[in-house]
Amino acid sequence: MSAPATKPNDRLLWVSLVVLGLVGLSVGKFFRPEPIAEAYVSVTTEVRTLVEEAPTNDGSTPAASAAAAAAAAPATSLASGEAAGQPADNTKTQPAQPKRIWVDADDPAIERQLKEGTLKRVPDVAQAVWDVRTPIDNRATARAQMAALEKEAEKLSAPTDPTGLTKEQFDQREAARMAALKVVEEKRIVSSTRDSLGIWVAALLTLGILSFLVRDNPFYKVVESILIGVSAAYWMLVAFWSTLVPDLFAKLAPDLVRATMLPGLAPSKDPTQDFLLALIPLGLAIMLLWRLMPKGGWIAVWPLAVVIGTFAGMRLTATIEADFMAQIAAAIKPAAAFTAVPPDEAAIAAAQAAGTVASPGRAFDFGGTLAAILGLIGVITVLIYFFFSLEHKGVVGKTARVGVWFLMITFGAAFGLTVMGRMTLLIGRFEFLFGDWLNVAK
Amino acid sequence: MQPRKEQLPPGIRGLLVRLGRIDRRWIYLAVAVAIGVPMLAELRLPEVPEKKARATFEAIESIPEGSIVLLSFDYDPASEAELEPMANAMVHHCASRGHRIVFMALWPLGKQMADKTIDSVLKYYHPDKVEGVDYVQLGFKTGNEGVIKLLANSIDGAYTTDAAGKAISEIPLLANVRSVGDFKLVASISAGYPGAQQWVQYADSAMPEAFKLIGGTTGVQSSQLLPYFPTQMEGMLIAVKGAAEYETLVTEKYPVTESPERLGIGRERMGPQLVAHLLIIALIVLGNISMLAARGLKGGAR
Amino acid sequence: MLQRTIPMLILSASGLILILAYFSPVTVVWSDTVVAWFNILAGVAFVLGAGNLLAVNLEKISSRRPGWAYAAITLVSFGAMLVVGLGKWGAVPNPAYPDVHLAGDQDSTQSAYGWVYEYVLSPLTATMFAMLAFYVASAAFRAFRAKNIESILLLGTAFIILLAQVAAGAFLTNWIPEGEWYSFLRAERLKEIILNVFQTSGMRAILIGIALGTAATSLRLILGIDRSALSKG
Amino acid sequence: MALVFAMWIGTSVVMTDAAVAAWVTSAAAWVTSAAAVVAAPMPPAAENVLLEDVPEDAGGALFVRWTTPDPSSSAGVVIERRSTDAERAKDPNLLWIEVARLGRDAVAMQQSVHVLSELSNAEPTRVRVSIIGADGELSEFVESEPLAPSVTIFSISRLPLFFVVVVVSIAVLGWVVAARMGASTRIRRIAALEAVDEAVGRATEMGRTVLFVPGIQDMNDIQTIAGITVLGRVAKTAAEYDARLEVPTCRSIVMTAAREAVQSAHLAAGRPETYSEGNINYITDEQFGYVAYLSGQMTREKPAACFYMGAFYAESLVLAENGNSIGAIQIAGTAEPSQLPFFVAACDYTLIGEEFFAASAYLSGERDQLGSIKGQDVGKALAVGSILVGTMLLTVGALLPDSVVGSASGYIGTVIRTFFGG
Repeated sequence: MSAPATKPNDRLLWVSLVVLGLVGLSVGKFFRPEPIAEAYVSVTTEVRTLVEEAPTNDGSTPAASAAAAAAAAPATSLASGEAAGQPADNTKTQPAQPKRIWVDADDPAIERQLKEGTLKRVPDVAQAVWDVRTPIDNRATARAQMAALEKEAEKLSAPTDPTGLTKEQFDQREAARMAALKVVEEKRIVSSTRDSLGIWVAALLTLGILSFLVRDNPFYKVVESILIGVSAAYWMLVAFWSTLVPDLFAKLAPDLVRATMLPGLAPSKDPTQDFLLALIPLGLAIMLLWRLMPKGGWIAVWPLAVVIGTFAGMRLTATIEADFMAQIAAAIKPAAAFTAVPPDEAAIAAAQAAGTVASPGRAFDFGGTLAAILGLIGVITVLIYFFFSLEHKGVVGKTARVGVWFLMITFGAAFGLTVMGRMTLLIGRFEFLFGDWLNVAK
Repeated sequence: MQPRKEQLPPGIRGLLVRLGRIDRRWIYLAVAVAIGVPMLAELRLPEVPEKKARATFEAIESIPEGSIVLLSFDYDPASEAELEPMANAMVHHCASRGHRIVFMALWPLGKQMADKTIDSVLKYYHPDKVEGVDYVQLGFKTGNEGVIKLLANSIDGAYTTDAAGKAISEIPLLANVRSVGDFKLVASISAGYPGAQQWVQYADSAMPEAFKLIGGTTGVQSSQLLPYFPTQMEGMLIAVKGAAEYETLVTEKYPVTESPERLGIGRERMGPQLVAHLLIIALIVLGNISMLAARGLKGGAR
Repeated sequence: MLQRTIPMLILSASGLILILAYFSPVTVVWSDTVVAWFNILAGVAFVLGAGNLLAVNLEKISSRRPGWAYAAITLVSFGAMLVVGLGKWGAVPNPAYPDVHLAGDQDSTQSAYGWVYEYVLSPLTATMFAMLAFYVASAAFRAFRAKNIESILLLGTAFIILLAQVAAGAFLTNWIPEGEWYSFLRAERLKEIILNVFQTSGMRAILIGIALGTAATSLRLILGIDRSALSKG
Repeated sequence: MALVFAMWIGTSVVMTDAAVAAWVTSAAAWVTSAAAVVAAPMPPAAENVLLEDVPEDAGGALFVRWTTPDPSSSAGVVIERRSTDAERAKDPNLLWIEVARLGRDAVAMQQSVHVLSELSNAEPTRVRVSIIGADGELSEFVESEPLAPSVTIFSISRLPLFFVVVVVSIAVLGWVVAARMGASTRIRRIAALEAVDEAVGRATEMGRTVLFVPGIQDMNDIQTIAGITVLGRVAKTAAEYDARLEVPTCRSIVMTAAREAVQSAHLAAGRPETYSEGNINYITDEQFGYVAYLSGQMTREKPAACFYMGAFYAESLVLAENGNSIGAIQIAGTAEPSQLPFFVAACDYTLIGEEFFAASAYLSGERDQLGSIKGQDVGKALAVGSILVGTMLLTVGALLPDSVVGSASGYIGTVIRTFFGG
């Protein structure tokens, strides 16, 4: 590949940057002698059992939903009556064979259901041991959590003091303690090579982009190429998983999709209609892709026409309602402002005489009025500036000029407001470089 | 007639003029220093909440405890640094107030953003909250404002399952939520299109009285959202400044004991901001001085 | 006919339908359907994009154009990401349906896809965005020169807002007492005034203009006055 | 008798496990209360249960309203609806279907309301409501009058919008017709548009390329469409000057449209042979991937003229600063208010908001399109007029609050504002 010939002063710049970096790093390490780019994950071990629900008399499968809820969340989701309170029409769906799902064996809700018989264990299927890994983005937090876990375990490992407790009270507490201890022991926090490596990669890529500020260079070109390739693929994947699968494939071949990709997919009320409706976008898409064919590429204009037409229609009403009309309405307000002031003695006396309560007087609010008038002038003059039929000469020209002034103030303000956001972004990246990667800052 | 500039010794003026044409890479270096040094020095400043932050806080306080609120994460990692602080504070606020939270995203990467906040705030400070009952993560849906239009008619029109692939009909929290109108409050934390503006256009204008709308925005968005506050948007948080103020309000009322820094990111980031802003102000001044000097060279300011 | 008139008719028809649908609750579901269609269309259109991406880069490589190696890098990263993403490599099984591999969740960094997202894509995009911090500075330095009234207003406002945005503004103007006629000079008050009086009105007018522009453009398209969008027609 | 009543509840409810539970508990409650009168008392039944149509919808939905006599002792509410004939045809003893079982917050206030959806519009719906007591026992059911959801064909609340849409449309159409009849279509000069030819020409002289960026949104954004139409004109000029025009796009569909536009521009310029698809490419949907490519490309290719026409976000300043650093003529046009400041500050020419939409029409030079621009002005006149009049009336109202004139004009002003949705 052709690396650009770097001019000497550039080489100087490069060297000085690298030297600066190394010096800064070593200084930072002198104060925070902790390893670079360390990442932690918390691992929770769960024992899961395969269960299937016993079919209920009307074929509704509330247990399935309840169990699914339990699999995703702790028991309380069942304890609260809401889980059971599904609208009836949702429970009318009749599955072909009883649904089989893996559930957390230690979940009391599941245990209850196993007792009740709404769920039953699938025979001769061994229990599976699961590791649920959740990355901890902040290393300080990781340490804190580690410490907390140790303290917890320590506390729980001490047996309950039996004094002043009846037998069963004591047993209850002991049981609770053992349960809690089990939970604590199931959770551990370990350092993750995968994520540590990731931090290194991310840091190098970050530096690659920043190097563009010095000049265009091979390092940047490489990073740029990676970014383009990965992001293009990423967006195609997003479209595939979050649109094509649920909104197209799921309609065209629901059973296949449910079997392969979306087991949780709810059965449609009218599969045939969904299928037919899904054919239309499919047809449009094929027309669009027809461009790849040697002949008849013009057909691709038809879907374009649909897209442009529909969204032109949508935008027309939406923008007139939410911007045109709403903004006009917001602009219509009195150009004179008053502030309420307590009624004076005379008024109060008069009111008391009449046996009523004195209404508060009001004072002319100069600032408010001025603001209102300025606001009015602003809106009008800027609108005048936008008039296309009128050449910017004479009175119109002068008014439009005032309009331009308002525009400039508007833009200046927007610019000023933006700086903070932009700086924040850089701060975020620096926090990553200095904190997550080099570990010389919090 | 000689302009006053002529009194300036030519050497200095030449310097000033050259300053005006300085290689922009020196400016870049200055920015890097202005951000990096105070950050490493951990410079902190107090924050005084302004009207918009207070309005936001009040909006969430005013709705009855246990209301269902919709938080739409309409941003991606590119704006994370700016919007994460307010997202964290808002989730902590809603959870502490006892509201039930529905998370969704109009930006594809918004889901990951929401997940991050759920892990670092909701699950961390509120371990008692149960997924499906106290909160639910609907995830991302393509379609920009189209999704909002769908939600305005019916939830299941837009989402058939939640992010975990669980059917909407099986989620207790959503059992009685028919459309976006059934939320007491909708907050869009947005970095652009689609975002708070689309929520105003397609949800709020469709049913203005149904719910309160809050817009958490980046600085650049704020200017075009300001006209919507407070009539169409009851609350508004602008960039890290707004987040820092809001953080102050939230943590005053609902303080957290361990690792409070997660609800202090905004305030933490205001220190480097100060220096950076001063730098830019200095740059503007320098630029103009050198321009005047240059005019002086060319003989008088026109 | 097929290339010119019919697309025009399709455009107008679909436009009018959508306009009417907005006024009738009965037809509101139509607009929703159409929105859903577009998303699918856009999703499938990625085939075009991918095709073009491959074509361009392969051409660069085969013809050994300068920088062809970078094209190769693009292709490799593209292909790799696509494969792991479609196959959900290392995805965390769905607790309820662990035996259905594709139902797994690949957002966490345990899956290849999630890892690439977390440690390649998001740092890259975030950094690219963060470059703006530098560009904002250089733009302010270069463009904010007081050449005429307009530019003076532009940079003056930016100047005040910049001060008011941070503690510096308060520090400089806190000596001004509250409740006096001149206390509007306090930085935070000035900022409020600029934002609520000047910027709000300016923005309002801009929005009204944009709304009209959008509406008129939509009309031009729907009525077939502006056909350049369907250039073939 | 009590037991019988309980049995009746049980059978009449659809057999969800919830209903079964309800049946068991209530049955138990009844048995005990039958045996020993001092058991958990049945909570007071709901009062004035009534159905109400959800206004301005496509039907299928009804409000259920009821009052809870004693919220403090109520844990929730069960709502059941009478099964439709079709449902009874399927299952004869399916009389009532539980449609909602709401928690405490549904009965927290005395006046409560709940929305029922997916109802039949043809057949009147009947519901009954039962309060759940603190201990989970059900009160007696209270039935509502039957009501069928009504379908709204035209939503009255959007009448003002309809009116405005019609006015704007007529204004635009009217001017188009007028233009055809020969009315003047003179439009004020827009500097940015007059600079287009100059910029392309300069690129040709310097033998450098022209870069056109159609924004980062898809074809469903009107701005992108406007950008593409401008591209058509730029491409035509480029074809005439025989300058090389590069159009990297952020969306596949935009790439397709851009190719259409450029190709037909070459045809129009009579140079179909000079058109090459290779200059119009899809890069990536990722905003910043796209920007990374553009920044690199600009510093390497050094285009002499850069056009940014479409929907732009954060990338605006990146592009403008890079373009400036390579000394290109930059012409921007966008309707993203948030990005205008950066384009205005860093570009040579900027089309501000509405100007950008006018541009495509302006550049086309067709009488029809120029006419439609004048139509926009009518809309602005409407805006200016209503704002001025409304403000004036409200001001008078505010100044003379006690006089008839004042209150009258204040009232009219408010009416105008409400018309626009304020």
